[in-house]
Amino acid sequence: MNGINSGFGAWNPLVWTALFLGIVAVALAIRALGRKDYKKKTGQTKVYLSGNEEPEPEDLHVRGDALYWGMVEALSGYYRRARALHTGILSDYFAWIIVTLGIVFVLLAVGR
Amino acid sequence: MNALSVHAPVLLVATPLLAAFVVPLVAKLGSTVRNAVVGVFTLLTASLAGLVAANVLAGSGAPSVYVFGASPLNLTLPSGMHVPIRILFEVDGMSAFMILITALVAVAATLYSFSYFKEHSGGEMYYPLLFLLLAAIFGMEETGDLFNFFVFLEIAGIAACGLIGFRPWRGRSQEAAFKTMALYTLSGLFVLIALGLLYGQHGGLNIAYLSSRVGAEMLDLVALGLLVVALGMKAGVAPMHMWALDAYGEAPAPISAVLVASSQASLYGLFRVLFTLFGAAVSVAALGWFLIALSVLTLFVGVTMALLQKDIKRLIAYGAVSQIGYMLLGVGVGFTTSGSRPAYGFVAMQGGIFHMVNDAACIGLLFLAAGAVHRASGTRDLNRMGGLGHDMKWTAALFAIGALALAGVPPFNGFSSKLLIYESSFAASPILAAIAILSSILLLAVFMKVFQAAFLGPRLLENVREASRGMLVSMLMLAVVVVVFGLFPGFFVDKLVTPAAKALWLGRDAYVRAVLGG
Amino acid sequence: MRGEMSVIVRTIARITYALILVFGFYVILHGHLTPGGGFQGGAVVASGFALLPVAFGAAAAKRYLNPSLMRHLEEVGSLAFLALGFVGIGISFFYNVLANSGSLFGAAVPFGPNSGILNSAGTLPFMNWAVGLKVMTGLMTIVLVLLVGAGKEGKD
Amino acid sequence: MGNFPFVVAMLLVILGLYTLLFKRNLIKLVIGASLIETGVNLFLVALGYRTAGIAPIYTYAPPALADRMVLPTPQALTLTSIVIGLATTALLLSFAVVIHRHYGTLDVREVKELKG
Repeated sequence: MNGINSGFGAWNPLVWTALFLGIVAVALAIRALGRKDYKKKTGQTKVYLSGNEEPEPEDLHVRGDALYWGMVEALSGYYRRARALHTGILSDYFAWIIVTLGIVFVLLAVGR
Repeated sequence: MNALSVHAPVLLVATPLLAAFVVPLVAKLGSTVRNAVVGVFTLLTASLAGLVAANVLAGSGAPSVYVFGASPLNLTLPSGMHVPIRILFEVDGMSAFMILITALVAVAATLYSFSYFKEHSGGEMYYPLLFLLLAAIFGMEETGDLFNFFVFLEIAGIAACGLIGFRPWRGRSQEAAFKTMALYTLSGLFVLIALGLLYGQHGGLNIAYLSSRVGAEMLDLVALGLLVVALGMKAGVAPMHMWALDAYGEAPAPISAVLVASSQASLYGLFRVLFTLFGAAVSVAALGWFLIALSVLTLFVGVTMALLQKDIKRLIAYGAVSQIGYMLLGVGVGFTTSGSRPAYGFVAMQGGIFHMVNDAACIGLLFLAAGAVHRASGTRDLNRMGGLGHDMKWTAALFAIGALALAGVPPFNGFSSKLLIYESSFAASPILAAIAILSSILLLAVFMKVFQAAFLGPRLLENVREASRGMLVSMLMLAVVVVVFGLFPGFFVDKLVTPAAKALWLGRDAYVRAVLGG
Repeated sequence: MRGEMSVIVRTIARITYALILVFGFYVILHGHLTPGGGFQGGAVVASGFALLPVAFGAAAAKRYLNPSLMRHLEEVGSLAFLALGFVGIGISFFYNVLANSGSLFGAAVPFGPNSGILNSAGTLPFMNWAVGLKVMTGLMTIVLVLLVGAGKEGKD
Repeated sequence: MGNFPFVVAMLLVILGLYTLLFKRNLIKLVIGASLIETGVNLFLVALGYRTAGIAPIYTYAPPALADRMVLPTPQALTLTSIVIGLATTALLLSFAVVIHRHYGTLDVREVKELKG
């Protein structure tokens, strides 16, 4: 009894891990079939950018903010509002609690 | 049973309390002695926690009672009384489960603190506050008396805020501590009003006694509403989650991990109120669906806002808030269906409860790793980090384990509990499962960002050193829990989670009988 | 704030100081018989201590009331309270082993209204003393710490 | 008259909530929290009160009135709550002092470095 059964499906991590390792082994085997005759640190592995100079690696690092820039931009409407709600003002924190309390009271009164 | 295991429930609270008072006295003898004493007391507390849990789980989670000052110690109703008048501890499967979580986090956090606070003074007040916090959390999880619960809740709040604001030279930590303390005070007073209402109605504050008396009268429902909101706030449920971000983000790293356990203890209190205290009296589907709505909101707000953060600890804090959503979703589905009791309701409970331990281990691991990163790089700003993986290989690997587990990537532990939540919430409503899965995917994206920005890429920071051995060992401890719980979920669900879920889902009558007899 | 106050205040403080302390200790000692107890009596004693920095200035008060000694006495008070809880562990935590035992504070009390028997209530009077010690020293520590803050603000 | 203490307690709680929501000075927020606490304490004490009752202490209690004692439990609860309130108020005020040193202000709208 290693896995768990949710009544809808079963999950056995050991089987999954064995399968995963098997697939990794297959992938490594396929990789081993590839060419080995290229030489590292020679012109064969040099980055070629259409003849342009290769930038320094320090300039190429994708910083934290940049990674999901597109996604944040696409959802900018939501994010603008969500940020506006996180004001950091203590009075607003209190207000949220009172509002939630009010909703709970209404629900309990209606649901009774 | 020998004397030690008979008295283990009370010793579990008394030992950290004793440590909190002894440590300042021995701190005069130098930091080595102090650390040795702290270590001994932590191990003692953890083994007592193990003993309590083993005793309860050996009885498959049936509640056991410890009455203070009574002779014999399980005498709940002295001659002729109908109301239990003494303060008592009542430990059942759910309490035992929570105790184990707290003990796990406590050991990791203390071990980590030894290296984390090496160059700072003030340890003679840090460890007492930490022990006070632990004693209060254990007390909340064990007590069978509502007023006692309130007292422990307040002690936990005061100790936690003392620790959040422990570094007064950081202005932001003071801001976080003030906000947190103000909100804790308000929620504590809500709990107190609810206690007053219940006492005025029924003339007792024992949970089991009240559970046999409460009905659906207006004042009882007002008390229920106050308790739900107050405890939900202390657990960090949206839209009352803002304090959690400030507190987790600004507290010292090991304290953030313990604060997660403290929030979970509040969540435990919420479950206790919903299932045990009001389990028979209230079957308000509207409240259940409201809790599910709150949990989905918590999930969604947590993960989406995490994507924006620049500060690594605040980002993880948002992640921690979103995990509270998963637990509440699982248990909320269970609560909503507790009238009809379909099979998937119990699975949802199992998922939500199993996720508590997984969350404590993953989030704890991430906070500790973030603390190590902060220590090594001198900054918490993700935009200024990069390439830390070159010098901090172990930290990077451990962080990756925590992040993948939190995002629910198999075969780590987060996947097992989330699978139970997905499938059972799908049975309740497919939309819930869709949102839960979407949030998991977003969470993976969030931690991809952290990992890429902090650990990958070329070296951007000079003089970065690997975290010290003590920090690594404590992180490794949590990582081992993450992996083992991930690889053998069936064993832990059987032995730990099912008794806990049964204690909530079906155990109300047993809980009441243990005190009132009959 | 830093200096001492007028001779009237100092004289009155000298007279009332002893009275406040005696009253505080009375409240602690009779905690199991009359309203009050360790916390209330300790707070009264601490307010007596707090009279010193007000009347004679912070520096004089600190010579008389050593902050680190206060802090350690507070620890001792808490440890004593916890130890009293452990005394009953043979039966159950906080079990009152001394009550009705005939020893010190062990006199049996008749049920109903009585004229107060000081030598009763078992471990409770000891607990009152432990709590009283903790509260009087703890509150005084707070006052002394706040005095440090006040001094700094004044120099700015 | 019987409900008068409860009305006063409710008023105090509402006044305190008003202070928490609409006052801007951090010290005033602490006062608001204390107001709520006072209201709750009054509520608890009023719960245990009975008309023309005496203190629940047997020492020198008039025997004729011994069955008219007020409930002691709410008083014990109130006492505990007062002690806890003392601790929280002291902690909040000391944080406010340090916040003033760092931020130079006590305006709740300006103490918001932690946002977003």
